[in-house]
Amino acid sequence: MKKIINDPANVVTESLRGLAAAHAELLRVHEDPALVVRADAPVPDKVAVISGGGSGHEPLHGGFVGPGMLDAAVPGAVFTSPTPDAVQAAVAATTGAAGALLIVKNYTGDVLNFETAAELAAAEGLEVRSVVIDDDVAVADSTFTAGRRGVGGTVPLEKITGAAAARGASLDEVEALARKVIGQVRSIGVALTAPTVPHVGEQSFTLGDDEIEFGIGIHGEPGRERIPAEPADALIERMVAAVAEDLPFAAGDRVLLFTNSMGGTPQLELYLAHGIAERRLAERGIAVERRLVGPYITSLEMQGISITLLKLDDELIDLWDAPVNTAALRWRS
Amino acid sequence: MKKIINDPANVVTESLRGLAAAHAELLRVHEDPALVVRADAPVPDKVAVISGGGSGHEPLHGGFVGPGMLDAAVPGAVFTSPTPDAVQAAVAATTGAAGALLIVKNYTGDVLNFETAAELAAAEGLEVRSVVIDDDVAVADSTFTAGRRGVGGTVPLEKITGAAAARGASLDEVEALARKVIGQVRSIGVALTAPTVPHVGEQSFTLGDDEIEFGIGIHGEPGRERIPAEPADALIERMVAAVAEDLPFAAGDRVLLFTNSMGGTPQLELYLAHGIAERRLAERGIAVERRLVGPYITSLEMQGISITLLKLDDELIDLWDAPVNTAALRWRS
Amino acid sequence: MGCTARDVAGALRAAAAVVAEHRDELVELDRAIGDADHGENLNRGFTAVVSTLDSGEPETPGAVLKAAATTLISKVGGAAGPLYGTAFLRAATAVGDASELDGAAVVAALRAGLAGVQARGKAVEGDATMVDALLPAVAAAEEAGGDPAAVLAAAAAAAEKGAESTVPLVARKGRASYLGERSAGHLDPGARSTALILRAFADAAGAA
Amino acid sequence: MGCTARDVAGALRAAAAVVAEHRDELVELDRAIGDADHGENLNRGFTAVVSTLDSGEPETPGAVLKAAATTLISKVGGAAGPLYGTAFLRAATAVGDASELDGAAVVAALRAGLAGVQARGKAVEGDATMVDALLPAVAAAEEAGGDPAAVLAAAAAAAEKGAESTVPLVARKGRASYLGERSAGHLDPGARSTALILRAFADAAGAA
Ligand SMILES: Nc1ncnc2c1ncn2[C@@H]1O[C@H](COP(=O)(O)OP(=O)(O)O)[C@@H](O)[C@H]1O
Ligand SMILES: Nc1ncnc2c1ncn2[C@@H]1O[C@H](COP(=O)(O)OP(=O)(O)O)[C@@H](O)[C@H]1O
Ligand SMILES: [Mg+2]
Ligand SMILES: [Mg+2]
Ligand SMILES: [Mg+2]
Ligand SMILES: [Mg+2]
Repeated sequence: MKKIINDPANVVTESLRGLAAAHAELLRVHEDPALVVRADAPVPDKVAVISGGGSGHEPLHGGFVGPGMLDAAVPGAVFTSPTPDAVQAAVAATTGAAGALLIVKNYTGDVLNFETAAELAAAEGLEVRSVVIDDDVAVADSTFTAGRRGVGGTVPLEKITGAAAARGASLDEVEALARKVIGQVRSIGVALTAPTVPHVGEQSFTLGDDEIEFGIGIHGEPGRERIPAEPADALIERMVAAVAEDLPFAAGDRVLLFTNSMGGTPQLELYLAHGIAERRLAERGIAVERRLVGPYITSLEMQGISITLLKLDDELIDLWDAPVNTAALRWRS
Repeated sequence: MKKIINDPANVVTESLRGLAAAHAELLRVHEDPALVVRADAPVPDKVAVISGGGSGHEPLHGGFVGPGMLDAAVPGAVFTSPTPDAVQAAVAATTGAAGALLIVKNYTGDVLNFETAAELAAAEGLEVRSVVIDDDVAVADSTFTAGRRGVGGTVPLEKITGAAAARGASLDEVEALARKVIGQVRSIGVALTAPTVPHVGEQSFTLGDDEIEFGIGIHGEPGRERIPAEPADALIERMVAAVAEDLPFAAGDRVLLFTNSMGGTPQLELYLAHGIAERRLAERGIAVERRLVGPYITSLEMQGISITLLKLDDELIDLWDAPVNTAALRWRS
Repeated sequence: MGCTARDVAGALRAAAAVVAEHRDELVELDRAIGDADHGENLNRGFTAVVSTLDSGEPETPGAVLKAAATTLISKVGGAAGPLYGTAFLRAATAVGDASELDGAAVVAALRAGLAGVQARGKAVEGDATMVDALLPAVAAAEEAGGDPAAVLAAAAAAAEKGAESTVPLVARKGRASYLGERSAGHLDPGARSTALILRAFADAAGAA
Repeated sequence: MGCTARDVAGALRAAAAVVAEHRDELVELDRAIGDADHGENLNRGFTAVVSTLDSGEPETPGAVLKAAATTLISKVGGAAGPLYGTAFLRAATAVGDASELDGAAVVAALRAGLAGVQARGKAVEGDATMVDALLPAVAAAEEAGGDPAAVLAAAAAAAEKGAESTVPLVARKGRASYLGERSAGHLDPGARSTALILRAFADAAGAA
């Protein structure tokens, strides 16, 4: 393993220091427990929108802290969900009478730790709700299992709920909106290489030079299926089909297309993939009305991409377009 | 080689299609010759700011096309400077009576091709100037050689000249400003892994698991020196020292610190590196007044970072802070 | 012979040593079907438990278990943190403020721990989780009876067999479930850590 | 015997075939000390030259050389594009509108090409560039005299030796110069391609 780090045990803390130094006008960080909080928190009379999860997916979530998006992010150790006391500290730092919405990606660890935190917060008289995002079509959906993972859909979910909260929506409204987004967003990911977790020091899985992990998550866990490497046209069609046929997205639907780099894929390839996805959706009569292209929910240095589709309507478009000012997403502000 | 591409010969064109689809409100692309041009070009009475170079460094330069930065970008084949006719087409698409400034990174190919283009443009009665940026302290500076490469300093150079042009500065003023920036910006890069050029199919160089290329460029050419891998603290100190001692930057200087990912380095490591650089500069009494952290001038999927310092004054800070609205850099707009 | 607070703390220290020793193995098991952090997470947590104990051992077995529980909850993270944390918390509640635990109390603590894990994680036998180690451990402990050492020895042996039983299973809970059929053929890391911890407890109780 | 436009076009087609054949070798040489594109760039350019010729061969040697020059300039990019492009452009100007080139005209064309490369690139002998192949080639061509085939054969042989001479040199121009001392021990890709192209010209002239 070769990484630009000192002691693997301190990677998250040291990285947060750099984040704080780089974006002092947007956010503050706290080291123990690790937190990223809006510089102007708590924002009076506003529903706090809080998310978190294991580190290694940057800019998710700390890069989305700021006006129009998150009030706080709670970074766990690399690929490890944060503990309840950290989540609870984020709630305490940001939440007033308007309450807080916790955005939780569907992993057993995240769900359990955030659940406990919500109980702790409720015990202190704060109104805290949580929603669980589970948009990964690679995983079979079933109540007998852990269910689908939360992946790319988390980014538009945080943007849209953050925008509603910024406009003064109530906790009921923000929660309902979040559930609406979760109901109509779907994603799929692929990996060309594996990430290396600093405290492990070896790649999370090994892929041959002619193999792709199809249906990969964001934690270096192997994907659903290993397929032979194939040209971009075929691979993107396979991804678009998996996502579009799941909800399903149909001709006439208006969508946000989010083409995400898993970290190590160069922009040259990412935009190439995005262009193909646009054409494949056009062929299906699905209207791409908004797009996001970049590394927004990553898996360390893993090469690969994910494709997320969110069904849009005027309300969601309006909230997507609303001003946002964070380290990683910024417009109209 | 495993990449999300179809035919390696079409990578640039296909990627431009995705860029155009993703950012139609900002830019248009032309395929042959390959160009990226502001959607509203030509902007009347404004000096056009144009740059270009080999592809594979995205978001440089196409991601910087838009209000407040570049009027056009000219992408060559991967790691290959574009041809004069392409540059000339970019000039034709963007340049009016106010003239154009060409921002050229100091590589023999770029210099020769842009030089020829400027001659062609002049022959058509357009007023075109060029500046050559050569900020890489890894290369010995000498008039008997090709001189220093243009690397990270290109990004603030394009931002600042673009801002001046947007405010209506004359070609003389924009050119003088560009030369001022070039005179006080310095960079150094390191690589932990090598990039793989699509048409080559193999890594540009091979590094052992305990080796780092110090003084790397952005084209997969080997660095100046191969050093043993070392902890981030030591590596960043080595980089900061190389840059700070070159100009030199001294106690009391105000600077922009630009911590750049070469493409494959995860944000977790990048911010960690940035945090260390901030501390090292503080120890030297150098005041970091502005910062930029992210993958802005890359070398495909190469893992590594570069550190750029630009000496600031009130004029440069004001221009740095001015509104910019491009795919990759966006604020106050 | 009953277990004092001292004994329980000693057993936890023994478990911490075993977890440290097997950190890499647990990481490796988790790397195959998960995200390669189980050994790191538990090791961070049990190291913190030792620190907690070092800074003052509580006076009853229940209080020691509760201190371990809250430390694990705030230091482990991931799925294992809340699950192990809940197990120790429920075990603490089950033993109340008794100053010594006899075999029956240990059985009750184990039973409460299992109930806590299942309440939180909703896993049943055969889902390929730590439940597949803990559930047979509790059954064996109940059946064995006797003093704490005997109870824990039976639990540890059953947990080891139970952990092995996860190998052929297709995971239905936890991160391994994302792999579907590809999860079969692997030892579940949480089941393995449960067996390791119970063995450490049994050895500590036997030596006491 | 002189070279007609037809012969010059044939020589360029022969050069294109040689460049295609050696594409990977040139990429490999450039990978070692540069950016691994020289073979790809030249191959793209000479493939385009063949297309240009296919769509109608100009009627004089000078016009053929000029068509090649503009095609190379607009298709090769990098350092080699303007350098080879300028070389062919200057060569075209040197031969004027003669309908056949004798040996002296070929020498003049080579001399003009070298002057063009040096005017653009500012490299002198020993900088480890294509100049190290072209400069001795011109000298040998001048000394040899005779018909085009003889002139080109001398030029090609000298270029091959000249290219080899770059191996021990520390590059002072082009991308390899960034390596400093590390550039020594490598054959310069542009010098190698110059030798290959001149050899293709010589063979074509010899066979004509
Ligand atoms: N729902 C569940 N019920 C019981 N045990 C579970 C459940 N989910 C996961 N586990 C256990 O947790 C272990 C993984 O722990 P760990 O790797 O620390 O957490 P994470 O999966 O969040 O990375 C699994 O091997 C399994 O034994
Ligand atoms: N200033 C120069 N003068 C003469 N030849 C040069 C000069 N700079 C570079 N070259 C030649 O160009 C070759 C590299 O061409 P190529 O790889 O196509 O361009 P680039 O270096 O832009 O990638 C070198 O091997 C060298 O022979
Ligand atoms: Mg985990
Ligand atoms: Mg090149
Ligand atoms: Mg795990
Ligand atoms: Mg080259």
